[in-house]
Amino acid sequence: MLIKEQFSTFDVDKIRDDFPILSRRINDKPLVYVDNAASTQMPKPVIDAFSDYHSRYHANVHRGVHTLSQEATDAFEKVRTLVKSFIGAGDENEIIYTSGATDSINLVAQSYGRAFLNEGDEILVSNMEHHANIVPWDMLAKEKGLKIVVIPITDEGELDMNAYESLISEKTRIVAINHVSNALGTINPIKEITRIAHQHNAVVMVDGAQAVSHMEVNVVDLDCDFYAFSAHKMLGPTGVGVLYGKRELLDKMPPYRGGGDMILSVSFNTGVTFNQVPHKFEAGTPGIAGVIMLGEAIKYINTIGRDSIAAYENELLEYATLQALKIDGLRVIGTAKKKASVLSFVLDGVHPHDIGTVLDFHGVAIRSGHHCAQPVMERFQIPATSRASFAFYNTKEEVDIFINALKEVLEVFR
Amino acid sequence: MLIKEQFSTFDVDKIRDDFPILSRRINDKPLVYVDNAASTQMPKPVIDAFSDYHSRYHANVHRGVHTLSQEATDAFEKVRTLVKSFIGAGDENEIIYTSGATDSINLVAQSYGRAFLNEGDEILVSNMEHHANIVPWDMLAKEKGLKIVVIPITDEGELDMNAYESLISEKTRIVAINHVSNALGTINPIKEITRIAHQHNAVVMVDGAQAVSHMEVNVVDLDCDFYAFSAHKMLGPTGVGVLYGKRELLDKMPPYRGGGDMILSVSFNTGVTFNQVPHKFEAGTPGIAGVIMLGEAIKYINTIGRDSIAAYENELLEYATLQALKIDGLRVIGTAKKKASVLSFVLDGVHPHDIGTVLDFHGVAIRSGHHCAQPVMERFQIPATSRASFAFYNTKEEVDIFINALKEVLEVFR
Amino acid sequence: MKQLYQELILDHNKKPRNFHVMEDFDHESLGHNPLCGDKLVVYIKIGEGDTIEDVSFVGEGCAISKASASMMTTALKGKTIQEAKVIYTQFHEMSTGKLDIAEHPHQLGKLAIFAGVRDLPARVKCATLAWHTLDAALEGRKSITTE
Amino acid sequence: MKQLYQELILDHNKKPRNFHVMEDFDHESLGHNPLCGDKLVVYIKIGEGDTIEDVSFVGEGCAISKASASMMTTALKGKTIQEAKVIYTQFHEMSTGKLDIAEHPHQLGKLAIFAGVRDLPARVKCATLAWHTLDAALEGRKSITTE
Ligand SMILES: Cc1ncc(COP(=O)(O)O)c(C=O)c1O
Ligand SMILES: Cc1ncc(COP(=O)(O)O)c(C=O)c1O
Repeated sequence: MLIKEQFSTFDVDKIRDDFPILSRRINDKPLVYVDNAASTQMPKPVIDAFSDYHSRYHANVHRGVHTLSQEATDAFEKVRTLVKSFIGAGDENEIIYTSGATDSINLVAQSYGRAFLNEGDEILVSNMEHHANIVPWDMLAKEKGLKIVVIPITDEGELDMNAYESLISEKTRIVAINHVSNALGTINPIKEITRIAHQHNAVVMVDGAQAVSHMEVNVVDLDCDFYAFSAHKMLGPTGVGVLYGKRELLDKMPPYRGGGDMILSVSFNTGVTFNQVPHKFEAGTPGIAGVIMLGEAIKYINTIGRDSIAAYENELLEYATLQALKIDGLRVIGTAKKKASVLSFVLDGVHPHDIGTVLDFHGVAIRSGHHCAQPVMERFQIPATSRASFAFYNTKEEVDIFINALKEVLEVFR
Repeated sequence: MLIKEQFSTFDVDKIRDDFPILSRRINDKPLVYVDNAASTQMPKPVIDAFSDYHSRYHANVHRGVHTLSQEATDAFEKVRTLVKSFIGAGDENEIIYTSGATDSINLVAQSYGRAFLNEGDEILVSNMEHHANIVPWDMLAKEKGLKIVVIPITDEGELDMNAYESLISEKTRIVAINHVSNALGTINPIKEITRIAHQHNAVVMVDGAQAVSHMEVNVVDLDCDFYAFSAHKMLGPTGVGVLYGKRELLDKMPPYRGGGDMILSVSFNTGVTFNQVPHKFEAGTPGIAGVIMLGEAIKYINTIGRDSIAAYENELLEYATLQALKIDGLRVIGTAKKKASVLSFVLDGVHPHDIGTVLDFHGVAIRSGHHCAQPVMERFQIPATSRASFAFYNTKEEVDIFINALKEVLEVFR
Repeated sequence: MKQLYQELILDHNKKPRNFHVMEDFDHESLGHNPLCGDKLVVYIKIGEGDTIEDVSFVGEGCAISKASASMMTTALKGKTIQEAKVIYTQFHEMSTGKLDIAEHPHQLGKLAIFAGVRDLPARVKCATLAWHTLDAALEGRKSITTE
Repeated sequence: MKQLYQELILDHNKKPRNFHVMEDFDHESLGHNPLCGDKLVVYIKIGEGDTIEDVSFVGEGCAISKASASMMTTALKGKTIQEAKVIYTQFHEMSTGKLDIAEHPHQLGKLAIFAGVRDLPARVKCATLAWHTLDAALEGRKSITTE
C-alpha cells in the first residue's frame, strides 16, 4: 500500500486530461503509451500554441518592420530565455535553435570538429551512445583521420569510469557522452566526466535528449561544453531542438549552414561577414511555431516541476521493474544504480518484435529493436530489446496492463 | 471593368474564410498581409492537421512496431508521393525532407559539392540569388579553393543569358539559380539554363522557394539536377523543406548529417553502413507533423489549382503595378517580362524602413530591406527596397488600401 | 492477433522444419535485416529437371521470420525453380498488400496464413526475409540486406 | 504613427542639422547597420574642459536614424564628454524600453520624442545608430557595426 500512497500525491488524472491522445483506443483497448523515450505526447496548451500562432501572429521573424513580424520575433526570441533557465545556462546567446538533437550534434562535429581537430586526434565515445552521438564523429573521423576510442560499459550498463580515466589522454579532443542512455536508462556522472576531460583539455559533448524532461539540468554546474536535446522528447514538437554551447567556444567556431540571418552582409565584391552567436548558427527561416511550442512545453514542465516528475517516474520504474522481474525468463538490460524511467528487457525464447506486436494488440505501445544504439546490443550480444519508457502521465494501472500483456505473450509463445 | 470581371471568376472571399489570420486587425485597421514572399499564411485544414496529428496518432516514425508509429510513418511517407507529383518528379525516393530551402541547398553544397568539386572548379551564381543560394557556395569555395563566378543581370532584373553563355565553361561544375527571384519577382528560364549547363556537364541547383506555390513546376521537364523549396512559402509550416535531386546523383552522394535512420548498421567493430536514399539524407527524428502539414498544403493548393493561382496573382500584380506607377517618384525594381507576384520598389526621398513603418500603422504588412539578397541591392545601387508580394488570398481592395497607404507616406514625408 | 499468431505459425516457430546447415548445396545466401538484427542462411540443392531437391535454413529471428522460413522450405521442396519463383512473387505481393488472396487465385496454399502481416507494415520484412534470401541464392548473390 | 513621425523628426529628416564633413576633428567613427544598409560618419571636435566643441555627421539612412543623428548633434554641442555619455546611456535605455521617461527624471530634453521607437523593436537600431557611432568615436574605435 505504500506505493499507492506515494502515487496519490501526484495528480496524474488531472494531468492526463491535458493529453488528448491518451483517450485514444488501439485495437479496442485503451492506449497504453509507454514509448516515451522515442517521443513524448503533447499536452493541449502546447498543441493550442500552434493554432494560436498561425491564426493570430505568424510572419517570418527578424528584420520585419510590420507588427506580425515583430510579434513573431518577440515570441520566438523570448523562448531563448526560457530555454536558458531550463538548462541553467548563463547567457541566452548560448542557446542555438536547431532541428533536433541530431542536428545539434552534427553542428558541433561539422563546425567545431572540422575546424579544430587534426589528424591523429582522438574522440572518446561511450559504448552506450545513440547513433546520433556516434555517426557524426565517425564521419568526421573518416574525413580528417581521427581515431574513435570507445569507453566501455559494465554489465550493469554503467560507464566504466576506470577505463575512461585510462583511455583519456592529451590526444583526446572530444568526449561524446549521453546524459541518459535511451537504450539502458543509465544516468551518467557528467560532472565527473567533464572534470576529468577538462584536465586533459578535451571538450565534452553531452547528448541530453533523454535527460532534460526527466530531471533538473544545469549545464553550468555540469560544466559541459556542449549540450544537445530535442523538443519532441519533452512534450514539444518534432523538428526542433537546441544546442547549448559555451560562449567562448561558439564565438570562435565557424558557421555551420550558410544562408539568410546568419550573415551581416553579403557582397560579391567585398565578401561575406557573419553574424554574432546565436544567429551565426541559425541559417534560414527557423521552425518558428516549433520554437514557440518548445517554450510552452517548458512552461508546462516547470508548472509540474522536474523534481516531482523525476520522483514520480522513479516510482513507476521501480514498480514496473519489480513486476517485470517476476516474469519467468525476463532479463532487464540496464541495471545501473541511477536510472531514468527506461525499462529495457529481453524475454527468453521470444523475439522483441513479436513482443511488440502482441503488446500492440493489447493497446500497449512499447519500442522493439536496437533503439538506434546498435553498439549497446552488440555489447550485450543480443539482436534487440523490448523497451518500455515511462512519462509522468503514465499510471500504475498502465504498468499493470503492460505487465499482464507481457504474461499473455508468454502464453502465446511457450 | 475588364479587370473586375476577371477577378470575379476566382472566389477569393470563400478562400479568405479558410485563413483565420486574415481577420486580424492591426492598429485598429484590418490586416492587409502582402508579405507573402517572406512567408505565406496557413489555411485552416493545414492548421487542423497539426492538432489532429498530436491528438490522435503522434509517435516517432520508422521501425516502430506499434499502431501509432505505423500510422505516423504511413502519413509521413505518403506525403513523399504528394510532393513527387507536386513538382513532377519521377521517383519518390528523389524527395528528401529537410528543414527548409536553406537546409536543402546546404545539403547539396556539403554533400555533392564537397565530394565532387576540386580546387579551381567554378560555381556560377546569379546576381539575383537569395543569400541561401550564395553563402553555402561561398563557404564551400573558401574551403576547397573554388571560384565563384557571378552571372550578371540586366537593368530590368533579368538574367543576362548572353553573359551566362560566355561565362560557362568546362570549369563550371555547378550553376546556382533561383526559379523566381524573391527580391525582383523575375521568373528565370530554367529549362534553357539547364540545357546550356548540361552541354558543359555542370549540374544545376535550382532554388524554387519562390516558385512552387505560384506556378506549375515540373522538375523532369526543367531537367534540373536539384530543386529546393520551403513549406512555409506555400501555406505550410516553417522548419520543413524539400530537396529534390536526380536519383543517380543522390545515390552517389555521401551522407550529410549522421545519426539515426540514415544508417543501416553501426558497429564499433565492423563500421557504419548507410541507408538508401532518401533515408541516407534524413538523419534523426524528422519534423513529422510538419511534413504531414506540407502534404495538406499541397492538397489545398491542388484544389484551387496552380494555374488559377498564377492567373489571379498575375492580375493582382498587374493592377498593383499600374497603380503604384501613378505615384510620383516611385520606381519599380524588377521589371522582367515574366514575373511572379512580387512588387519591389523605391520611393524618392523616403527610406524603405519608414515606408514599412507607416504602412504598418495602416495595417499593411510589407517587407522593407534587402530581402536577403544584398547583391541585388548592390547591383541597383540602393540600400534597400520596399516589397509587396501577393498571394491568391489577397484582393484588389487590399491593393487599393496598400496604394492609398503609400500615398499617405508621401504626405507625411514630402 | 489470433489472426497472425495462429497455431501453425507458432508451431513452425517452436519446431522449425528443415532447420539445419546443408553440406552439399548448389546455392546458398545470407539474408540480413540490420534494423531487427535478424539473420538467416538459406541452402538449396537442385535436382533433375531444375527441381528444388532440398532446401534448408539456419538463423535467428522473430516468430514470423522463422515460421515463414520454415514453411517456405516445406512448400518449395520438390517444386521447380520456375514454380518457386511464382510462389515467391505471390508471397511477396500478398505480404505487401498488392495481391488480395481472397479475390485472386494463387498457389500459396498454407502460406496464405501470412496474409495478416499486410496490416503490420513494420513486420512485412520479417515475413519476406527468408524469401528474399531464397531469391538471392537462386540468382547467385551471396548475401542480401533488407532495410 | 503620429506619435513617432512628429513634425520635429520630419523636419530634422528633411533638413538635418550639422550635416557635413568636418575637416578638423578629434574623433571620427563610421557606423554601419548592414541589415538596413544605413551608414553614417560622426565627427567630434573637443574643446576646453573636455567639452564637445563641435559635432557633425554625414551619411544615409531612414528618417528615424537621420533625425536622431541630427538632433543628437544639436543636443550635444557644448556638453562635456561626461554629460554626453550620460545622455547616450539614457537615450539607449529609453529606446530599448529600459528607462520609462514618464516615470524617471532624465536629461533627454527634446530627444524624448524618440520614446516611440520602444514599441517598434525593428526600428530601435535606427534611432540608436548615430549614438553608438558617437560612443565609438569617443572611445577611439574607427568603425562599428550594429546588427
Ligand atoms: C528565393 C529564396 N530562396 C531561399 C529562401 C530561403 O528559404 P528558407 O528561409 O525557408 O530556408 C527564400 C526565403 O526567404 C527565398 O525567397
Ligand atoms: C539519447 C538520444 N540521443 C539522440 C537522439 C536523437 O534525437 P532526434 O532524433 O530527435 O534528433 C535520441 C532520440 O532518439 C536519443 O534517445
